[in-house]
Amino acid sequence: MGAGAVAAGHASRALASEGEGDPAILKMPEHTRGLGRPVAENPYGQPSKWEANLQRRQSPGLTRVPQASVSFTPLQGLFGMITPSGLHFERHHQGWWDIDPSQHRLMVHGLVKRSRVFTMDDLMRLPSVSRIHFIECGANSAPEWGNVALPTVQYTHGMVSCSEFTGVRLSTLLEMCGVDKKLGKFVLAEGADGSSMTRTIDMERAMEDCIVAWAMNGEMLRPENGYPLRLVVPGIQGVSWVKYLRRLEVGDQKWASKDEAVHYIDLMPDGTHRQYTGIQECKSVITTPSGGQMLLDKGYYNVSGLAWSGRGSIKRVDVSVDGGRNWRTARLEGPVLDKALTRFNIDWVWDGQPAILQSRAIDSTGYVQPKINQLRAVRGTRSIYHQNAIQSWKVAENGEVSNVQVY
Amino acid sequence: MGAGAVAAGHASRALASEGEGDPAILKMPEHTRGLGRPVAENPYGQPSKWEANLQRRQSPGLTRVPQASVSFTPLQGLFGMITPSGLHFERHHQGWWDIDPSQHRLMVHGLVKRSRVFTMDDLMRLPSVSRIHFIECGANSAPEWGNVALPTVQYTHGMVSCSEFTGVRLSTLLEMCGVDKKLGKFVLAEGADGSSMTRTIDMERAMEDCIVAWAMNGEMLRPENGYPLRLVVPGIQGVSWVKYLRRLEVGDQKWASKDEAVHYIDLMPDGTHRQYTGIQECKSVITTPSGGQMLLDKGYYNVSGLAWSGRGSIKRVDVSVDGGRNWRTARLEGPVLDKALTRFNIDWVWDGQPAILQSRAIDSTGYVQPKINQLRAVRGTRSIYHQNAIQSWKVAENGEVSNVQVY
Amino acid sequence: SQLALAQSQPWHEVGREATPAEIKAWDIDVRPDFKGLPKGEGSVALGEKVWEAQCASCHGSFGESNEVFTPIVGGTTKADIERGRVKNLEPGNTFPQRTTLMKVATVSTLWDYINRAMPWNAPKTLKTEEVYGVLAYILHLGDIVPADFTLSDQNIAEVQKRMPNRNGMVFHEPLWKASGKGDAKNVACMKDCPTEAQVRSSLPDFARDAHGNIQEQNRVVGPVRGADTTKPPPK
Amino acid sequence: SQLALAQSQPWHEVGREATPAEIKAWDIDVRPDFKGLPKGEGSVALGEKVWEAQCASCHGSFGESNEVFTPIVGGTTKADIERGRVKNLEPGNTFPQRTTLMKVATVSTLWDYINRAMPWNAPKTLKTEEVYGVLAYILHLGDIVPADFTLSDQNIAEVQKRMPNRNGMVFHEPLWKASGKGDAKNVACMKDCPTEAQVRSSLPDFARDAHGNIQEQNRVVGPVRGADTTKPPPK
Ligand code: HEC
Ligand code: HEC
Ligand SMILES: [Ca+2]
Ligand SMILES: [Ca+2]
Ligand SMILES: [Ca+2]
Ligand SMILES: [Ca+2]
Ligand SMILES: [Ca+2]
Ligand SMILES: [Ca+2]
Ligand SMILES: [Co+2]
Ligand SMILES: [Co+2]
Repeated sequence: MGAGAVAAGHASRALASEGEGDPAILKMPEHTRGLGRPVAENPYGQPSKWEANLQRRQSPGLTRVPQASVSFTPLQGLFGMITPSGLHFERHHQGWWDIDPSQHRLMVHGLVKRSRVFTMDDLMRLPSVSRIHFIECGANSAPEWGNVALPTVQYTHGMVSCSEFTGVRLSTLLEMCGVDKKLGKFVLAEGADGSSMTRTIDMERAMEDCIVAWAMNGEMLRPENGYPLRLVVPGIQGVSWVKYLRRLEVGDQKWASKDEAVHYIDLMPDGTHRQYTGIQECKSVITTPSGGQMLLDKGYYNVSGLAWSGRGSIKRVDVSVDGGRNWRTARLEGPVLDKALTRFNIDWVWDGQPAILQSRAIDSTGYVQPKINQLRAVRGTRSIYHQNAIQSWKVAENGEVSNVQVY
Repeated sequence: MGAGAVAAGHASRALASEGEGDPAILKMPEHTRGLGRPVAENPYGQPSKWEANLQRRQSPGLTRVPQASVSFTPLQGLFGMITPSGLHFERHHQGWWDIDPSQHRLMVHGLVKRSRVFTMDDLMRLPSVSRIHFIECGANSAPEWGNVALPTVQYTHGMVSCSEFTGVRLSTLLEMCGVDKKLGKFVLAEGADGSSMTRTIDMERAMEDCIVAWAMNGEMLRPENGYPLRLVVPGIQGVSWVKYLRRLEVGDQKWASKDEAVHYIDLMPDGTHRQYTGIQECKSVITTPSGGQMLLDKGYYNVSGLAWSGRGSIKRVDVSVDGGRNWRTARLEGPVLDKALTRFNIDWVWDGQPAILQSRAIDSTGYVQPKINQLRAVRGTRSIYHQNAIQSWKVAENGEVSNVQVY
Repeated sequence: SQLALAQSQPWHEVGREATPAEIKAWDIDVRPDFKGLPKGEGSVALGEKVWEAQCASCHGSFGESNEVFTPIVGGTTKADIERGRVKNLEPGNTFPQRTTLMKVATVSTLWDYINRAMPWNAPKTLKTEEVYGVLAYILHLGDIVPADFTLSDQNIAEVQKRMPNRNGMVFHEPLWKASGKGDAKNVACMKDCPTEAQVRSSLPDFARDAHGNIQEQNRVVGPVRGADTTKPPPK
Repeated sequence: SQLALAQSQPWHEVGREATPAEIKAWDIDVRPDFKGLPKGEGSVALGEKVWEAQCASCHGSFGESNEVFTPIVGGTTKADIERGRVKNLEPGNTFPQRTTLMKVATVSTLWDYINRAMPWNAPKTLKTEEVYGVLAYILHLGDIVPADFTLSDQNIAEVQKRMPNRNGMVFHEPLWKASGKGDAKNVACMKDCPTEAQVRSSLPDFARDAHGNIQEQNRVVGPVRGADTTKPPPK
């Protein structure tokens, strides 16, 4: 998996002093007695070497080739609402590229008065907006429609990230081109990579809050996330956020592209598929403590997690420590934004007994995140996409946390 | 300066098609005809190679040794409000370290009922908050109290960054230790590095919004920014945001530490120094276009910049293109947060004539960012710190932008 | 008017008109109504040659390979072709895979996708007749067209009428529009809520370290550590 | 009570009591009122030895070096010591540097800082008497104490009364408290505002590429490029 992992058992925890006191205090460390390293040694900075365990990882067996695959964000070790760009999840269908931005073009055509070509120079001159939004793969949590399959939150929920995006509103571009507002009901977005990913966006949404973005978290997009241009479709599954965006066509029908007609379709119990189910509905997950982690001790914990909704903002998150019988409302860390991750925190005192932790988010439309059995009652267990059920983590007596389903 | 710079003159701009059309469109690029790179090739992702020009840089001659120095954030190429952590400015007094977090301790003592020691394990268990705040070095823009000295916004304003910080509120820690609220008027914060930076924080502020933070932009702090623990003192100059935080002492007097008694003191025209001037007052700067940049063409531009205030949030930003005679109000990109950077944007059509661009921020207290002559009228030209004057950029007829003072 | 635009949207002139040749070069998508489909044709025989040379290494000679991707062909029947619904998708059926032909409702999707993205390692290198041909071959493997068939822009609409799952798609608007309502219902009960007592599913033992040792995927400090999953799970 | 705390602040017991030895090990700060100053003494003569061995390489034999940092000594006079204000900080004076002794009001600051941070490449290695001594030597270089002086915790308060800039500090509360008001005043004029016509200061020609070629410090695309500052500035 690349970078070397740092091994450290929980035995290494240095809690109490012995005798006179803690050697880490009484014996001055090298860094208190020496001269450190110069500024700009890293012109572009890196995380601490002690953080090497937190990295993007593949889920073995999930896909067969690494260029049509996924790497997952290590949510178990992250904080706040912003996802570090270096740990943003990846989903490629035909590999990623580092495209020369001076050679990249965006074409807008179809049901418009004037078809237009834009260079990056052109686009970056246009009136821009900056917005914080989550992006979630439609297949996030997919392996668990039926039974528990995955050990940690990195693999169960790690295809979601949240970043500040900067770009020009899609509506600005469409208006510049004289979009036909009567006949033009849909926009096709197409990428420049080998897969030339194509996705249909409905016009209402296109005119509302989509962004043709070049920047993510203050700098240009990362190559893995579509450098130099990506469509941001707030609230909609990641596959619609077309990377390496090169073309926008306005049309009067949906396109039924491969990833709208063979994948990203949801198999229902009756054998039909729901097509064009883009919305990422309200969802939440506790990230600390979560599957595969060990509580070090009884006593107080700050239980922390993330909540989001593709239909608006998070209104409330409740947390249960008894498998859903009783709930308390968590603190939300602001700013609580539209279609953005929201960090929640709640106090918990662990008495050393087995416990089952769950979080349940409610969004601004009043929708309550469902239990897995409630989802299954409508959609069965085979629909792959849009699995937004309440996640349960079981805490064993020895402090180990594991993935379970309870409802 | 480390990474190799990418050379590209503005001559390389590919604007128009010739004949049939643009070869970048008619000739399919390699990335449209091939298979790209696998997921998790970079377990921790990096910016595009095309972005190598944007890096932290030193200002030659500013300091004499690189471990007691500064590297500046390339604001001329950034977007939105979040600063990428890899480009966060650096200010070290005795070099930076990558400290083993399992050996790091925080001690709280002095006028408290119980002196306490915390491991990182302990701290990270405590109730945490996540907040987006700017940090600005008190000496940002210092070289320009008198005359123009620096070519670009990286060097004039590049000691400001904005990140999401996660940690435990300082008030939580102080309350746990039974802080003496009557006698305890100040808190000393001390770092674990060689300089063991010490700064006095007043109790009112300590109890209000300070954070003992371990995370920045979703991951642990970077080593250059104090891994594994840093004090966040919203609105106050960066030197008070003690890195490698190891000790908090509650006391009844200010400490007059070296960086409160020899530096970070403001020389006034009468020869006295103002001591303990921590607040970073309301300030703004246009980042695009800015010094050292070339406009490629006449016509429309989205003039973009940043505004912030150590006393609250940004209420309004006005922009002038005629050296301050006439002003228009810019759009603010939300969320507009307390003591955080706020991105502003405004439309401008350049007619090819010389122009002088300025921005002027107003904060929630009603304070209006001053002109440099208004600042000088009170403080003279020798006070080094807290230079928050309106910045002027001159656009020459050939499109080149340069740093000037006009008032 | 242009003048009014120049004032209210002064960025209106940024960019430039696309040339017809440029639009032609990039406007490659093919829609379900076959808008965008170039004129042309290709036989099953030609397709078989293309397939063996350029596709079979990944997808298997009969589109059945599971090596690089789920199989393209398989799981459909004559009855499905009649009905336009694939029986193997219905409850109770145990066909092990969901192949492409079982799912896809629109033949245009395949034409478009093969043309834009296949072969995977050399996308957009097929000639138009090769795309017709190889698609004809795939359709033939699924018994949708006969061995001597030549697929063309003229007859593709007829072929569409034989797609095994052509009636299998439902447009569920509430999950397309932001203003829609979710289909699953929960209530925000706070106290003594109805729950089943027992754990209904737990991580299978074999999955415990199938993703590596989780200890090495967690921070070395903090309120928790990664569990050493090389050791057996707790009771 | 503890019970109430345990309920309202259940995290109250996280962490542990610090031991006296631990506090002693880390509580090294020395305040202006000399709280924290350890007992001890050191002579100018001892200090000179320490200085020559461990400080002069960076700060110069007389604390005058500009090599790694602004000079520590210089710019103060007997009259300053009398008055407690440094003349060279006042308007009209042209002393080229602001040395440490010109600025610092509190002798505790120097004791504390030398003890915690110097020598720069080996901080916290000086013995207490060495800190007293080397500080005595610095003060002697500034004519604040005589050559035969021994600085100690007993007489340091007397020395404080001779610090050349001891009356030079002003506490300006509005820039310490978030609730304070700024001292510079501007108004948010929007139209025909009073301005001077001409540019009052421009980037000097020598500064144009003193930071390297700015072209290489800007993105290769976007609304602007970096100017090639190896070429002369525009007229
Ligand atoms: C080097 C391997 C490789 C070769 C050669 C190749 N393919 Fe593929 N094919 C793939 C992969 C991998 C995918 C899945 C891509 C993705 O995840 O989007 C795929 C997907 C497909 C699909 C869509 C299947 C689905 O259910 O999504 C079709 C149809 C297809 N290929 C046809 C072809 C044809 C026709 C050729 C030859 C002209 C070809 N392939 C050559 C690897 C290959
Ligand atoms: C290897 C170089 C080096 C050595 C040796 C060294 N210093 Fe320093 N000294 C510095 C630097 C660099 C600074 C500025 C540090 C900063 O920016 O915070 C400094 C700062 C100081 C200051 C504060 C000056 C001011 O105005 O901030 C004093 C006092 C001082 N040194 C005294 C000493 C003494 C006493 C010794 C020997 C015991 C010593 N130094 C040895 C490099 C050195
Ligand atoms: Ca797919
Ligand atoms: Ca300093
Ligand atoms: Ca143009
Ligand atoms: Ca088309
Ligand atoms: Ca404890
Ligand atoms: Ca003390
Ligand atoms: Co969907
Ligand atoms: Co100050």
